[in-house]
Amino acid sequence: MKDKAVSSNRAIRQTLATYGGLMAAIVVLAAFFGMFAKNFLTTTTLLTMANSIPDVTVVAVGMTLVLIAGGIDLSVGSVLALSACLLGWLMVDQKLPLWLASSGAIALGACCGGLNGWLSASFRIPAFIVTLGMLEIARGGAYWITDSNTKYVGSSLGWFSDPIAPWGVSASFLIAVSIVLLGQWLLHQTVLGRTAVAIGTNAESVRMAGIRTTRPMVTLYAICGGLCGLAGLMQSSRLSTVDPNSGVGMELSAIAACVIGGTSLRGGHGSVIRTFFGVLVISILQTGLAQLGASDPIKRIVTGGVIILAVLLDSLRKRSAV
Amino acid sequence: MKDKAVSSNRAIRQTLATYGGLMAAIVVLAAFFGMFAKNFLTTTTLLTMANSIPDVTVVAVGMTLVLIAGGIDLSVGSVLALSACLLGWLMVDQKLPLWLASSGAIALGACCGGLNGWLSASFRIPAFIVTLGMLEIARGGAYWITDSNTKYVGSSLGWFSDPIAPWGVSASFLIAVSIVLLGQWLLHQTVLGRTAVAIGTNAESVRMAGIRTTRPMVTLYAICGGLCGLAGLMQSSRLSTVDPNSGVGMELSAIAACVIGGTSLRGGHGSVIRTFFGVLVISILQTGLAQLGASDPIKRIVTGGVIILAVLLDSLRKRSAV
Amino acid sequence: QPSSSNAKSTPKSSEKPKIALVMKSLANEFFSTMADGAKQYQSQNAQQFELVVNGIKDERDLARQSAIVDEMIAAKVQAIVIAPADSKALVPVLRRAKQAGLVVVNIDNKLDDEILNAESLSVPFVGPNNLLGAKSVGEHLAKSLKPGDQVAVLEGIRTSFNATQRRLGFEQAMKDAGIQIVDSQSANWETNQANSIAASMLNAHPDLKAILAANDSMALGAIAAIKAANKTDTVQVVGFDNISAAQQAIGQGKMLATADQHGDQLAIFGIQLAMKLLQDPNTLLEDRQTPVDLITSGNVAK
Amino acid sequence: MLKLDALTKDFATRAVDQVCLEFAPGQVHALLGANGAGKSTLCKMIAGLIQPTHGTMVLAGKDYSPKNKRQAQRGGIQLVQQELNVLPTLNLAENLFLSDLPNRWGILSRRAMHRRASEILSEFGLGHLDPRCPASSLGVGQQQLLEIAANSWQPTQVLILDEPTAALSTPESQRLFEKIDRWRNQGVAILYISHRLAEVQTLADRISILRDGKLQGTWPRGELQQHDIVAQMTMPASPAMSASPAMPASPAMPASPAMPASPALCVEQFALRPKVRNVSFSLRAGEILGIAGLVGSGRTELLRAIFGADRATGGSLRLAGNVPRPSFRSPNEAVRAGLVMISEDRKADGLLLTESIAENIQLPMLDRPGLAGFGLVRAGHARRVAETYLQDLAIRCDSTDQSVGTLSGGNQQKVVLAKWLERDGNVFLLDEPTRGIDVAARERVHDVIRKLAKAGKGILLVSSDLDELVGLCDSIGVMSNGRWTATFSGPNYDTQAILQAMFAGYSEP
Ligand SMILES: Nc1ncnc2c1ncn2[C@@H]1O[C@H](COP(=O)(O)OP(=O)(O)OP(=O)(O)O)[C@@H](O)[C@H]1O
Ligand SMILES: Nc1ncnc2c1ncn2[C@@H]1O[C@H](COP(=O)(O)OP(=O)(O)OP(=O)(O)O)[C@@H](O)[C@H]1O
Ligand SMILES: [Mg+2]
Ligand SMILES: [Mg+2]
Repeated sequence: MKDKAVSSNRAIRQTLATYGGLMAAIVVLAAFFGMFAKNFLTTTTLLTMANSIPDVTVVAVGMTLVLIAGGIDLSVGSVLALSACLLGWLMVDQKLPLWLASSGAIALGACCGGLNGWLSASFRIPAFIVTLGMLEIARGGAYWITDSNTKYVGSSLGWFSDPIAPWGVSASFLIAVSIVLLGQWLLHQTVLGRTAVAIGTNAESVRMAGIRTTRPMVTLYAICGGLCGLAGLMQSSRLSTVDPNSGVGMELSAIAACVIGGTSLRGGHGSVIRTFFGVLVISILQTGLAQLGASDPIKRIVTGGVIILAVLLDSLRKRSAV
Repeated sequence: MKDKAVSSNRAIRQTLATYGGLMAAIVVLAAFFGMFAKNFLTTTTLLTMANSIPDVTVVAVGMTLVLIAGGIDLSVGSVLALSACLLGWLMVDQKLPLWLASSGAIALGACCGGLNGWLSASFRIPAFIVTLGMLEIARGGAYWITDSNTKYVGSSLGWFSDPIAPWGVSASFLIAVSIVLLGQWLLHQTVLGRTAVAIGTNAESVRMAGIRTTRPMVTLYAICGGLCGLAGLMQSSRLSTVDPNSGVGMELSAIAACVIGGTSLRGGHGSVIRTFFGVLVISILQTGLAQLGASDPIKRIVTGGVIILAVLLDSLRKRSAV
Repeated sequence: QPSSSNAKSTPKSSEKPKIALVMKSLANEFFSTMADGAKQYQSQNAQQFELVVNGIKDERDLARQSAIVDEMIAAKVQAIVIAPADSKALVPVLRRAKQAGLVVVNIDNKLDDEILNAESLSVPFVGPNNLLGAKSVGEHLAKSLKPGDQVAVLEGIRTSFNATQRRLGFEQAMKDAGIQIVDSQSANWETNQANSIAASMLNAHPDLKAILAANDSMALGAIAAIKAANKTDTVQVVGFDNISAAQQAIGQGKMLATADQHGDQLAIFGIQLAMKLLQDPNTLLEDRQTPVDLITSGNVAK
Repeated sequence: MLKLDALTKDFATRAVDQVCLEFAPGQVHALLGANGAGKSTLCKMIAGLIQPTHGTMVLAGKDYSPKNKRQAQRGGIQLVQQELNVLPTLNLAENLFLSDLPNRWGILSRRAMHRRASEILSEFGLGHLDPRCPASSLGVGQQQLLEIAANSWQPTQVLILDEPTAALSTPESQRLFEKIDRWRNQGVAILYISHRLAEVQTLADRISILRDGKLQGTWPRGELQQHDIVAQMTMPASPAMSASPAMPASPAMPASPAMPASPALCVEQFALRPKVRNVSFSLRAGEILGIAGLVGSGRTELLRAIFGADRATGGSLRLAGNVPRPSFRSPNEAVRAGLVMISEDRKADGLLLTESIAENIQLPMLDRPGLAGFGLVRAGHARRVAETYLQDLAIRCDSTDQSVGTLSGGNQQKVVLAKWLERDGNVFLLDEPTRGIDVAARERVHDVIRKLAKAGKGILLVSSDLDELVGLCDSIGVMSNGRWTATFSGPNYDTQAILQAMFAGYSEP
């Protein structure tokens, strides 16, 4: 009954237990690069980093939701490209207003995602295959829409990724952060989120509890797809270009961010906020190595090593804490 | 007690039940391309195909074993490249005899695999992360060995992939087929194989039964890595070149072959022979589309669609059979 | 606005300027040669400037390349020499670089003039003309073929500007010589993909007389496919880039020709131009075309 | 033979507290205690699955501190766990020999293995099964037998059986007791855990009782009466238990004599080939209809088919006041039509083991509109609901946030019950609802079932414990080999006739 003090103390301890390992990894990395790369620990670098992660972040949030429900979405990169290409086509060739074009792009992403979810949940096909198929199909669609050309969309989208005056961060970044928070909230406070966790933990128990599993799965995949669409928008705005090749290999980096953040590929476990930390780890690593001008083999080897190390430390820390 | 006749009848029915769906898919695809692509159903084309799949096949066998044990290996493509590069370096720069150089390459692959297995099994780090790290590290290593240069190794390796006179298939192909059979045998008739299935089904139960899981996991990953090394040898021999960029994205096609063949990503289920059929589906599709001269968007869309369809049909057929 | 704060920090004559070389991919021999050339040049002129070299993993990852440029701005380099992975998508970020007061030089792959105009930006270009280079390779090939012969093209990644230029170059040369292109597919610059696609081409078109590959890696794949099909004597291969493995193949007569863009010199030209601009910001911005040489068995380095 | 000295294990709270015990060869030592008393935890420490916080063990005069199950096995100690650990993808033989697959240079000796497996299986009453068939085709009862066989075919010195009979019906249990007798005569020290006091009293040479992790004492056979045992297990007991009104004084009080006549569920010619054949019966509102049968008789399959968990291959069913309809296509349909089913295998399809108690109880409510407003969950509400069940069912736990997987077996079963009681319905399908639940709590559960019946629900109760059926049901149907072979009406049953009916289906062609 030492109430408040104890409970706030416990809250801090719990926060540390949840995020401590990752935060430590981030701090260590930042300190290291700060020491060896000139101008790494400057506001400009940090802002640059902040403004370059929104797309990955948003995709990783969608991926986290899908993974937690026991699924997987390999098509994120392609769907991102497809949405972006549709956006470009609607804006440049059809001259639609921005808001209409972007809603169209996001809606297309959500449809692709929903289709993924519907096929895998209602026909019980492994999500890996369905989304691998979608990876190819959406990429093909992106080439088809753009005729395999990058398309310049000009600066009409620019406001989205331009730094906002007083803070220096872009609207994209703010949106991405709110989506992280929203995702965490969705996971914990909504029926959909709890159902997702339950399905990921034991789909058979959920089915036997009389809960439908198809509809929530479709919704989750649709959310993931929609977020890919949004990420496509963010990326196009940053590059002022839509590119049918964008997002190649993004599935791996998004899943990596999730897994670094502790989301299990077998479903049932995960946290959107921790995924965000995972994104940060990867992006600090990339930026730091680029600023050092490390050679490509070294970059590769260090990236691989650090990813393993980060997760290793996190798991050792957790084990010793228990 | 109608003995023999009944039992052979049953054997046939069981074989059909196991392989029927995939075989049907292959026949349909082959018939389709035979109709529309020039010179598709000719011995030359079939032999070309047979001689171009050994590397993927061998990698997919390794992947199947790892997946069945509940793991995953994303590093296959990179390890393939690394082994091939070592091979090139040993042969061209160190002038070692072929047998020594190739043993070295395969051993290096097995080491990389074993390291994957050891890290993920004994520290309980998700295999996804460990092998993603290895993907980067091995690729970096490959660049480092070759200085990012493609290296021409000439025809000293050629006998490996040259067609053998009377049959027209290469030694590589025969080796790959025997590895498929060996893999299936390993899975069903050896302690290691059954332990793999058990671990993939429920690692916790296996641990509770007093069985060590680290050693078999390390062995399985090492086998997978060694097979990647062998695949590197096969590819180098086929292309007379070692290329640090080879095998990019191979993890996805290998896993796709496994999953098309019905191996579960959650572990515990799978068949090496069905994986081989999965490889065939993918390779017929690719060859057929290339012979049709289909445009890139169409290639992508059709590939994606057919992959989904093949698995969909297989699952519908299985459901109706039960 | 970061631009204003950065503008102040441009060349202080006391300090060595730092130049960032941003490339498409260090995983490719052409670019690694380019990087090596640049590094060597830097070590010979170590007192004049510092060099940071960066490339992306995958030639298609425009977002990453653009992020690298941003990161280089943040790292306060004074000049960026860039081989853009895309001729359009990199323009906006380069505009930001210019606004931040950096010197920007474009090498290898020319930025799109239209977009440069739209972003009201002028960036000097130093680099080869891929179209002409490919055309000269094609013309060399045409000499050993008859009009009406069938050939096939292995293209690079479709979206890449260089891939398009080289394909157009090949096509023009073939058209001029009256040779028929019966098949043209993309093998994404990769040896193994090129191998299987070339094999399919050989099966689908038994009368094929030559394969024109948009880079040497793909040419090597085609050579292996031809050998497997036992057509070494009837089907010829040309490539582009002059990587060492291709030189060996030409030396052994397995390949007819390739084109050398002098990658190692390319970056140096870019750096020299950047240095000149740093010393005298009013240097006239002029594109500079670098030579592309045809390499055949006659002049291949042994 | 094996001596425990001040053995202690701490989780969030202390599960086993300074236990000192001694096991003698050739004796059956029963360990009793309420759910969550720490029995399984004690066994796991002895078998090396978990390490004690402190305390020591001495085995045959030597210090004994196993780091894992393998070491324990080398010391001659075998444990049959309460939870099933059968691997469904392996076949029966492989499951039997998993820890030591017969092989030569790593290659399985299949023929020898299958021969040996057949022998062992028939010793445990599974002789009719092919050792090559996958374990996934076994029901829970059969899995339990397989699990016992897998852990006891090797010669051992100490054999620990943690609730081996919870999923077995009378004849199978009888066979196990014979087996235990034989082990006893071979000089094996047996640690036996069960909540069925009757069998403990006939079987055990000595009885130890645990309460809240503390050893209450050890008594030789016959010294304790049933009510003494219950008193020792529960008396000053956990606050949750003593807080609520005492256990019912008169346990067996068969339901009210005047039955409402309206049927709640009519099942016509139901079939799920090949496990269930043409079953018809009708269940009145307010009736408790028991189903007896041997392990593998198809009771579980019948319930699953009615609930839509498996698609029935034939037959129809009719719910109160409705026209006959084909079987449900999914549990979702069934639940919305007012059916509720407590499934038998809580680990596989009942619980979300890594989730909290509150989360589990809330699960069936998730897609019920109105209860979760605007698609939001009300965590506070869920926790409050869960807390009322902690009281009502005497669930022993640290808090409603504890993950279900760390609860004791009996408490897990109570969570399964709570979840469906909260969901509510008109027809309750209960498959072994008291599996692993201790004596006192079992009465509570029985009370709950009676209350449900009083409230006009139809209750279909499958249980392997014939006494339970006899004490609780208005009538008892018997299934045998997939057929409904007889129906008896209460309250006075002829148990001999019921047992006979359980075997009836197997003699017919
Ligand atoms: N891994 C764990 N983490 C936390 N608490 C645990 C864990 N395992 C067991 N407990 C707690 O220890 C106590 C004793 O559990 P145990 O399984 O030994 O009970 P039991 O006597 O076997 O009960 P039952 O008759 O229900 O099987 C319980 O309160 C349980 O919640
Ligand atoms: N998934 C399954 N696939 C095929 N057969 C099954 C499956 N599950 C159970 N069976 C078979 O169904 C029969 C009934 O199983 P089970 O032992 O669960 O019956 P039961 O009457 O519920 O007995 P108990 O409840 O005592 O275990 C068994 O013969 C078993 O082989
Ligand atoms: Mg217990
Ligand atoms: Mg049952």
